[in-house]
Amino acid sequence: MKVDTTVRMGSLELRTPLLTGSGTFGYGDEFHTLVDYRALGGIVTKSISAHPRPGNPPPRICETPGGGIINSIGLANIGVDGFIADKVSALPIGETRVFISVVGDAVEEYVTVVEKLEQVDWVDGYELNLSCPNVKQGGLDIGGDWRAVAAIVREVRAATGRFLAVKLTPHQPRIAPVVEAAAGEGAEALTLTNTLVGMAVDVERRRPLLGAVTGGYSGPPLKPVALAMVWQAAQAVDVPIWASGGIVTGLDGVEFLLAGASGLQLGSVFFADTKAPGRILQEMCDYCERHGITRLADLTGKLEPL
Amino acid sequence: MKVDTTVRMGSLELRTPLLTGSGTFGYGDEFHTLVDYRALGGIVTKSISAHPRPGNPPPRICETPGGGIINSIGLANIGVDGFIADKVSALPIGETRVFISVVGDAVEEYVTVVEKLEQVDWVDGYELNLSCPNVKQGGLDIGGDWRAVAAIVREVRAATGRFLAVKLTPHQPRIAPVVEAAAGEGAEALTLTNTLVGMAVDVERRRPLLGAVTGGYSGPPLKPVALAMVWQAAQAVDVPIWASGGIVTGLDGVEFLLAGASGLQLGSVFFADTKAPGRILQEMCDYCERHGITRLADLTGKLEPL
Amino acid sequence: MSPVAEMGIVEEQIEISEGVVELTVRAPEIAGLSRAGQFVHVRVSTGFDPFLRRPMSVGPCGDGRLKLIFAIRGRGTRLLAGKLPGNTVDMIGPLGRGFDHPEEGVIPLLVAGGIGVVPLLLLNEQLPVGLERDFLLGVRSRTVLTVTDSEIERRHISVATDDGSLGYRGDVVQLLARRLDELDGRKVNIYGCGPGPMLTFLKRLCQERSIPAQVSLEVPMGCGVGACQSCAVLKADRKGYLLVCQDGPVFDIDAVDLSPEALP
Amino acid sequence: MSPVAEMGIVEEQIEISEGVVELTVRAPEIAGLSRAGQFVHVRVSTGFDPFLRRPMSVGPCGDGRLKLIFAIRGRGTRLLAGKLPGNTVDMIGPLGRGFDHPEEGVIPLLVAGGIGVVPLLLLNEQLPVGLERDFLLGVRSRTVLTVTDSEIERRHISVATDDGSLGYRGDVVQLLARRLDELDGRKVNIYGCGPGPMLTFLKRLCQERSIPAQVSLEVPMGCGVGACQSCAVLKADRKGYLLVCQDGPVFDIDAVDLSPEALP
Ligand SMILES: Cc1cc2nc3c(=O)[nH]c(=O)nc-3n(C[C@H](O)[C@H](O)[C@H](O)COP(=O)(O)OP(=O)(O)OC[C@H]3O[C@@H](n4cnc5c(N)ncnc54)[C@H](O)[C@@H]3O)c2cc1C
Ligand SMILES: Cc1cc2nc3c(=O)[nH]c(=O)nc-3n(C[C@H](O)[C@H](O)[C@H](O)COP(=O)(O)OP(=O)(O)OC[C@H]3O[C@@H](n4cnc5c(N)ncnc54)[C@H](O)[C@@H]3O)c2cc1C
Ligand SMILES: Cc1cc2nc3c(=O)[nH]c(=O)nc-3n(C[C@H](O)[C@H](O)[C@H](O)COP(=O)(O)O)c2cc1C
Ligand SMILES: Cc1cc2nc3c(=O)[nH]c(=O)nc-3n(C[C@H](O)[C@H](O)[C@H](O)COP(=O)(O)O)c2cc1C
Ligand code: FES
Ligand code: FES
Repeated sequence: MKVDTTVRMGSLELRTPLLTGSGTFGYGDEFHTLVDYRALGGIVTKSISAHPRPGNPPPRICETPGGGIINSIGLANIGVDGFIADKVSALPIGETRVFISVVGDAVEEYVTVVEKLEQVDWVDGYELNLSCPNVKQGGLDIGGDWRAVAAIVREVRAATGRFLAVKLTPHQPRIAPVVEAAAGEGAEALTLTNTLVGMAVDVERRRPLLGAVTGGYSGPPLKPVALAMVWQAAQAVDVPIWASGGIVTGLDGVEFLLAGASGLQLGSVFFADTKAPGRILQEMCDYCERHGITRLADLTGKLEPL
Repeated sequence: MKVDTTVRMGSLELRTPLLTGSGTFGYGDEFHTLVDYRALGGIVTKSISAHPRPGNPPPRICETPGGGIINSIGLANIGVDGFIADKVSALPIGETRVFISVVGDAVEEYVTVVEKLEQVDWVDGYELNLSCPNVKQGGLDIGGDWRAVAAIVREVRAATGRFLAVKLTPHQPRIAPVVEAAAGEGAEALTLTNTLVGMAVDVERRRPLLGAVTGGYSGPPLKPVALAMVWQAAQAVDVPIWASGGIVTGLDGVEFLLAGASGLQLGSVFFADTKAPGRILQEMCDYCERHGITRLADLTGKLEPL
Repeated sequence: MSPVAEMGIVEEQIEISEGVVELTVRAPEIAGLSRAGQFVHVRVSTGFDPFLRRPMSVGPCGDGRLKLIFAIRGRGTRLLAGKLPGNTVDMIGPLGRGFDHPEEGVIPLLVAGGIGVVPLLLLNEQLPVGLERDFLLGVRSRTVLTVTDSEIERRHISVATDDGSLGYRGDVVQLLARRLDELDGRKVNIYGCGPGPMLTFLKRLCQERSIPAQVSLEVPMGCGVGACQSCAVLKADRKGYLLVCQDGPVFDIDAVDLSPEALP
Repeated sequence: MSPVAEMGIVEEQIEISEGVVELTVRAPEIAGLSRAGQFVHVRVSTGFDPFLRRPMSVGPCGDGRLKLIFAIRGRGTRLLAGKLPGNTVDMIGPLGRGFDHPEEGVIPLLVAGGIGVVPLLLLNEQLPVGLERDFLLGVRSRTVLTVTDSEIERRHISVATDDGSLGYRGDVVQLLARRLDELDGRKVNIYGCGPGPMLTFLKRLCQERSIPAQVSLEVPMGCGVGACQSCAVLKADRKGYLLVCQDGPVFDIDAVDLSPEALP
């Protein structure tokens, strides 16, 4: 039995549900010789802002017991102009779809970045990062308020006809109003979820493990939270959901599909296993074969009531 | 060297910083023959509402890889009248301090419960649960909005002169406005944090592992998030902080003290180790001896910059 | 009523059949206090992953020892199965409410499904010597027996197998129905423990014939002592819940909802 | 420039001194491609806990084999130390920018602190045979040597110990200062690797005497390939960052901030 891995999301068709999580896969070519692009439906780049950002003081990454990691990169990136000028050759254009993650401190910045990217023809779509825990301004302040979310999606929607995804934070008392706001303004996919805010302490030295003290908590411990967000969002809206949070095996992917996701973002897993896309796709196909399922996409939302 | 374990929080002195996390220690006597009360500064009861609540459909608890658990109890409790009538004998009054966790769907319910408890003399104080992820109404809806938090704390503050703690959710884009609201209205301690919303799926049966689908995610994987919340709250306000989230060893306790906590709530750990209070207190004292620290309370907020 | 924390010491570890393990644990305090139907809450990890203890019925006990007999299902039971003689087993117990013994003149019928036999093995030992009784055990096939052949013989256990590979071909509730026919007229009391579908059938049968029964239930647990409300089961009237760790694990069969929806 | 993923096979595991382990790993591809100063990113768990790979300098290599030499610090290195002959080691590499060899007539001075000796052992091998050089190693005490006695002799390594238990009593930068005095006037190029305080001293010395130096830095890493920006170090002008995994791990000593605050 051959399992059909293609997924359709509105106007978009991806050859597999697997995408990369923004910030974990750089500008697309860093893993070049190590990753099998054919297993990926698309990549999402590091978040790009209007101007270059240096990022946070080091150390920027640490581990927590139980398989978690915390990063405090602080959206270090070369800015949209540098990106357009320098990174075209880096992007795996043609090998897979390319979505640009966009970040900003205010509505205007999102629009500026998108407008500049509209000038180049190698972009398949955007993912608006409304949820970074690692910056003082923007990030959670914006993403935490459904009115601000609505405003940004509306303005960006007016600036582009390309595919538009919106990435949200789990630090919301309720996710429904936020996903409804984003969907209502024309978001074509909702990415759930960005990292949790986390922190770790070196008790012997009585110091934080990260230069910025707090950071974004990701990896397997995030999975239960991301699953809940995906499920709650799928109950609230009809827009395709891209899951992000602790996907390291094919069965993790299946959990998210069942909970309602259409796309699956691989993030931290690249730091442990550069062959993750091929392996995870295979593990999901094995699951389908075991259960007599012929299309991966058929799993989406198929959680049965208890 | 003998380490002084007493902690002072405003008008309150506890013989140790250890408290129990609401809902994990019942009405106080269930672990009776198994727990050493002398290691506890106080207990916080299961959350009490104005009327009995049956709770959520089973199963109500499951595990996640990496040492997490998810519960969907749904605030099952006997209601304030039943509590007052039936549970006085259960409460370890005299053995340790007793704080009553109070929950409600609206301001009025919190006030009603507190007013009834004001009539009995064995209560040392209250912890307002403004953060339960397991109920449709109340819970996160209330705790997610700093204005609602302010309103409840204000009304309850007017109804009692007893010690008043307020327990908050990590599902906030920013914790500062919420803790400022609670502190501004007279909260004497802030409990950070309640559980995250979490979910787990049985892929083979394609079903959720919990009857209520989602629940509250606790245990070690919650610790990095709770630490970040404690640290952020300690930066924002001067009110004592009660830490809750993944404390299972003395070094976990030390991490929270360094991050700014004064009290340490033991929750899920009781399900694994009923001797946790004595063990954790000993491990913290050992740490102090190793570092030449004579009072546990001296660790609070002593995180050095990197 | 007063559980203790005890570090048991494994004295023997044997595999009864594929994936079914029996640990003989030296634990004088708990062994001395336990009534059939009660359980111990067992820590499976030395750290906190997996986090929760695992509830296990107290099996045959005496002489300062108790037997834990369990099917390997997931991570926790796999860890427990790895315990070898000399290893410790961190337990709290005995917990919960056990079986009530039958009144004078009433014949106890012990009806077990698979690994549900464990509390009934202890009940069988604790019933007055010489008391007439019947002990029925249903399993899928003789390869997955939860009791050794010699025990089956010694305890006069009647076996039903789904595939007919041993004893009666069919399920244990069908076998019970036959026995009831044979015993027609005599007063009996049923003691049941087994998987969900078996309990559903058992309840139907007991209601049809108005026979009293006590059953032991299995649900995921947190604290094991009545503090956390994790182990709720729906009451028969579906108005509210009972706690398996405190009100049970043994319930009057009429007290709890045993419909398929209630036993996921 | 094109790292590969390779499953190495451990051929030998020895303990060089207490807590310092040397693994000889068969990994023909990476061993064939590596330049001194480059590193491999090693998976320490077969699952995902601990989650991150551990960066390890490529030690002496050739003949399809490379040596990983490391100090046991925490959970990751402890797991790695448990690898025995026949076990696999999941690596990606070679990664990063290695040392540039000295120009004609310039004497390379290899200055190692503790476990920082590893990349310099490979550099020492890759420098043209017969080229004049100096190889200095500082450790706390002879009990925690990071190179075997026989290697010290064979490679003519000059040792400094804080407690004077072997060689020069003092730190390795002081020993270097003496050598520089002896070499007065001759052109040298310093190759350094070691703990933060050593690098701080080394930079001060190099600046005082205007000597060029390349140093290899250690910071926690995520991807190891320049994708995640986890491994940033502050530039010397404190305006922006460089990436250790991509721009380094070997840097011109003047390029990076090596003040104590920058090396927590
Ligand atoms: C009072 C009582 C007595 C029991 N006695 C026995 C016995 O004597 N022999 C025996 O083999 N089994 C017994 N069980 C069931 C046993 O506790 C489970 O099989 C065991 O917990 C599964 O753990 P696991 O890690 O292997 O499985 P996993 O699937 O990894 O378990 C995951 C989680 O679900 C819980 N869980 C899953 N299924 C069950 C279940 N059916 N009952 C309770 N918890 C469950 C576990 O406790 C754990 O928290 C008893 C259960 C109860 C409540
Ligand atoms: C390019 C490079 C080459 C290295 N070469 C060697 C070598 O040849 N031999 C050797 O013994 N060590 C080397 N190190 C340091 C080695 O990577 C760390 O000692 C190791 O990662 C510690 O892991 P742990 O799990 O034992 O310690 P833990 O304390 O448990 O580590 C926790 C986390 O912090 C990170 N971390 C902690 N300290 C360091 C550090 N100093 N550098 C990098 N990451 C750190 C770990 O990667 C891990 O993510 C090198 C580091 C780098 C960057
Ligand atoms: C090192 C690192 C950098 C990240 N940078 C970004 C970013 O720039 N923009 C963004 O939207 N998410 C960023 N994320 C979040 C990831 O894209 C992903 O949503 C998150 O890590 C959860 O998924 P995971 O558990 O699979 O890693 C980053 C995560 C990590 C670990
Ligand atoms: C089974 C269970 C029931 C809980 N019930 C309540 C509750 O009624 N009220 C409340 O404020 N918190 C409740 N909590 C949250 C805990 O008090 C605690 O804040 C949380 O579990 C995090 O701490 P931990 O990781 O130490 O368990 C409950 C937690 C668990 C596991
Ligand atoms: S398991 Fe905690 S109340 Fe039953
Ligand atoms: S470790 Fe990822 S960029 Fe260097």
